[in-house]
Amino acid sequence: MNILYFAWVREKVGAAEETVSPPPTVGTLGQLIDWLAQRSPRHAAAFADRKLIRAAIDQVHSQINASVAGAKEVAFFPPVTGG
Amino acid sequence: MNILYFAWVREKVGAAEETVSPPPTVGTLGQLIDWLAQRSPRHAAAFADRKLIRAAIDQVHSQINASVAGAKEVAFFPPVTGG
Amino acid sequence: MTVEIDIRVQREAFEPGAELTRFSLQNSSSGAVCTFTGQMRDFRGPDRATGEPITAMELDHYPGMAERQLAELAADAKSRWPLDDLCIIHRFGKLIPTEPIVFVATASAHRGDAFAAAEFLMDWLKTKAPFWKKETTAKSAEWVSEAAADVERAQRWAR
Amino acid sequence: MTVEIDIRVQREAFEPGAELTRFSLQNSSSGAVCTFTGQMRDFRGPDRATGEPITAMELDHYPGMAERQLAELAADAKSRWPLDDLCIIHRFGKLIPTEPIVFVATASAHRGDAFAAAEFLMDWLKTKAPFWKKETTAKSAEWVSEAAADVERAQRWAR
Repeated sequence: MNILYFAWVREKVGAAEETVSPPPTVGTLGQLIDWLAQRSPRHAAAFADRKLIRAAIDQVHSQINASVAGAKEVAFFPPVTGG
Repeated sequence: MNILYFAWVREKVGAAEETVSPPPTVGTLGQLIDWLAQRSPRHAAAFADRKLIRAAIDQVHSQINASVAGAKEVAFFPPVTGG
Repeated sequence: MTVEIDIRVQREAFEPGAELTRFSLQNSSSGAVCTFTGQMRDFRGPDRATGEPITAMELDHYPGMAERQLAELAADAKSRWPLDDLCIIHRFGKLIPTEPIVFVATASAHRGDAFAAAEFLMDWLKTKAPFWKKETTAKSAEWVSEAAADVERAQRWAR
Repeated sequence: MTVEIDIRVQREAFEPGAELTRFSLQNSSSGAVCTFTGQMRDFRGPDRATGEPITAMELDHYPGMAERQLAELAADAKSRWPLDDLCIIHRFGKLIPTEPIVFVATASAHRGDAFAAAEFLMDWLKTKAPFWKKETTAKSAEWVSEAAADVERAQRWAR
């Protein structure tokens, strides 16, 4: 599973992209965040305030309880501020 | 008093402009219309349907009961259709 | 920011893109720029499929009052929304189909204000500015009637 | 009328006036053309007088998803209003103050539809398109926070 980070989430994690293989217990976006947050102190810092985190599964905006089963690309980022 | 006509009001009257001296009994726009309508059959035809006539006194949109006392320029025209 | 409001009532054709270039350079520190261009329709009737082709148009106007009325609308818009600038261009005389008739541009710090002011200007202009369209088709030349929809839209801004 | 919707996510600067020229020629038989240009602000804070000058901006984006999201917004707009055409341009990368960031254009037979669709595109783009602004001032470089006003505006279009 390919994980992408954008904006300050990327800066806090210290990487734009990483490939991970979460265990079968990781079924939802929320569980994926819990699992990623344990990977390093930087990950923990990036995911510290969950209210500020938005996510997309395979390039589609997704809610915290969405299933990540079969997802190829999951992205985490702050609320968008374009336009 | 200078009278101006625009669009189909001008075409029906057959003139873009005329200078008139209405009698003192002509106090309002409505009375001015009544008086003008008697000037010729073309005037009568132009003012036949009062609901379709709009007016401006000295270049300001005005209602039928507005006073024309002291007016220098009174214009008659259909509802506007620009833009 | 400009002190003078740019209002033009003109016989000559204009190019909306060139106007936007000028307007946005002139207001480059405004976060939001909105424009509206009214182009001459090439049919009359409810839609192009069933409508009658229009070959030409004559736009009658009331010189003096037209400029004055547009200036009043512009001042009214500036009193309602915090605008950095605005521009109104309206043609008169003979037009051919697809030519731009009217152009409004608004510049503001916020897009909501830029959009609202541009829409307001168009709605009020449609019911207050002294211009009259006469459309020529293969069969006839007719003065355009007031559109009930325009009157309704304009009433949204009454206060 | 065009079949393909013109959506561009690009690093290069663009010129809104040139885009309007192209768009209005391409849709010359549409009666109504509306455009919105978002220009980079040169201050941060509530207003220019009290705000801090911005010297530069970096626009991060999610390549692939950005194009996809804008295409979805465009299709949504076309399903809500009878549009002849629309165009969306959004920049990413480094920008300097006063440069255009985003441009939308809509063409329709009626101005109400052109205005509404352009405003809808901007409102939804602001809360759905994956772009993130980082503003640099003399003191710091900070990621811009989500604006509550943008969230509220976007909710007007929920259905």
